[in-house]
Amino acid sequence: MRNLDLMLSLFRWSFYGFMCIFAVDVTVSLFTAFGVFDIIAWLLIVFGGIFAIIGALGSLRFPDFWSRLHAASITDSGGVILLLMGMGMHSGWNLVTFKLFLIGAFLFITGPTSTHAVANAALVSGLKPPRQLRADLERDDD
Amino acid sequence: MSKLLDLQFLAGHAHYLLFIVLMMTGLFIVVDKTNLVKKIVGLNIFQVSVFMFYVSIGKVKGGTAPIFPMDDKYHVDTAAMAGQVYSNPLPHVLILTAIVVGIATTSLGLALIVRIRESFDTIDEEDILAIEQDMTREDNKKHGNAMGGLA
Amino acid sequence: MFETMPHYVFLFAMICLFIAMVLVLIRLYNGPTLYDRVLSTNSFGTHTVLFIGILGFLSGRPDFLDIALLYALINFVGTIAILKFFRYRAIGDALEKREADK
Amino acid sequence: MIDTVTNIILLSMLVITALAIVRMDRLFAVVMLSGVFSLLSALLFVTLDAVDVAFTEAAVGAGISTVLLLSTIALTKPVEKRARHTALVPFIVVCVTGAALVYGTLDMPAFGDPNAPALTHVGPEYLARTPVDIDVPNAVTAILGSYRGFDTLGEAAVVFTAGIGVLLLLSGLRRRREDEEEDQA
Repeated sequence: MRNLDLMLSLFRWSFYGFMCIFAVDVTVSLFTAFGVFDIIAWLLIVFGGIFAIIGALGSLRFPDFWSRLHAASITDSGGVILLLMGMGMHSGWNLVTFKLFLIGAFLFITGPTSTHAVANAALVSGLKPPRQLRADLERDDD
Repeated sequence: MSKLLDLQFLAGHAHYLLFIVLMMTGLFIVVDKTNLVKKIVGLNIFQVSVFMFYVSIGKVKGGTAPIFPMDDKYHVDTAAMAGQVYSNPLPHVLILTAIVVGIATTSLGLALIVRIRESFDTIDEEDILAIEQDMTREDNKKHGNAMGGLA
Repeated sequence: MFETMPHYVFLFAMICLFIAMVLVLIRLYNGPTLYDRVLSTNSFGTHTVLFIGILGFLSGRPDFLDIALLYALINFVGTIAILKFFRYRAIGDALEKREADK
Repeated sequence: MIDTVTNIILLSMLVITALAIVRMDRLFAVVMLSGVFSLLSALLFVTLDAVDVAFTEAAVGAGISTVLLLSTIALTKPVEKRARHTALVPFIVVCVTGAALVYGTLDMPAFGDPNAPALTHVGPEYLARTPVDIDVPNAVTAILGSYRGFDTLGEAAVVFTAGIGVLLLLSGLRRRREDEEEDQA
């Protein structure tokens, strides 16, 4: 039995080591085939896509309007910034980067403004925050 | 009909089928729903699907948008155009005109709806029909004898 | 294998945006309050802007980012118009006077 | 391949949005869904290489159309009434029309076929002559402004007529409403 355990752990650790070597190999070949900036750009784009999904999932699954507001802001901040930065780094310095910067600046101004407008309108119209949140807010006031 | 079972054929015509489904959804809204604002929305859906059908005729496989590259002196660079395939720009032009005309007719229809609501106090087609029938009956009662019992 | 790597990256981002758009659409359809719907419309517009950018890079002609810029603008204007409508029940000043009289 | 899959997914999302519009009876939500519908259709125009059309559709469909519909709802009632008739007859009408249209598309060339009749006569001519004649990078602008300038003139006439019609229909609205309120008071 002990021999079997030993063999299994040996097998497992050799598997881990092999995976590590494979990962290092892939990384090195990626870095030799492409520049550092390309790889950073791809990472940014991939993470931007993941952030977009997280934001959408949150705005679908969260229980009430105020927490959905919070989830939607993840797409507006993380998703937009990461994706636009990734696309800009991928294209290099040219007119496209300038346009991307313009889009980013515009979304940076209008995104929070429109989210604030939605939240303000909801609060004014009488959509109350949930009880726990309200209790926290009142405690902060004291 | 056996053509529809051919996979190759279906892949080439799937766009058209979906355009038709979309168009029929718009038509269903126009025919079935009684609210006039919703009818206008249905009309818009119908219209947009026709536009998409028309634009899809001008699409060439492997082509790009008909915007030519420019050289340093801001003239069209005919040398760089050589190997490039461009989609047909003519449907785009016609549809551009059609979209603007479409929004004009939509706004006219919405203005008509506002007036209808002012006169009948409802924007539901069946209610308007009932009110009009009542009005006709009233007219018959008032002027029926004067018209010789014909009206 | 790595020659088409940017292609796969953009494809991944596009699929992510597709899924996110579908989720936001579901929230738009069955959002209980109107503000949920406004929020998801706004969010959908942001996704559309990003999607056009990705699409341009994927098809190899990233010159069409002007459209994305226009979308961002229209999205903002639309959201503000809708909220102004909820606030005052009218876009122009046609009914504000009547509302104020009541 | 990717183009086709993207198109099909976008079209399916459009169909889903349209079906949601059919089922929804709150008109605010219908207006917002129609705004999303035109955003999606503009995306589809981008993938169909019609960049200028996408531009116009986004500005007109998602911007002006939404505002017009909202202001109409502000002047009328926001909730749709349930229809009293059955949906069977409209459904049959729609199915028959759809079947006829599908029968019509069977003879069409496949999507994107470069040998299609629509792509072999006038379009290549325009594409070849635009750089020489007009020297504008955007072929759509060149055709719209120059080769087919009278079309644009006719469009302007139509829009002018529609504007006059809207003004005539809505001109006395506030005056009449004030008269009504005075009568009631």
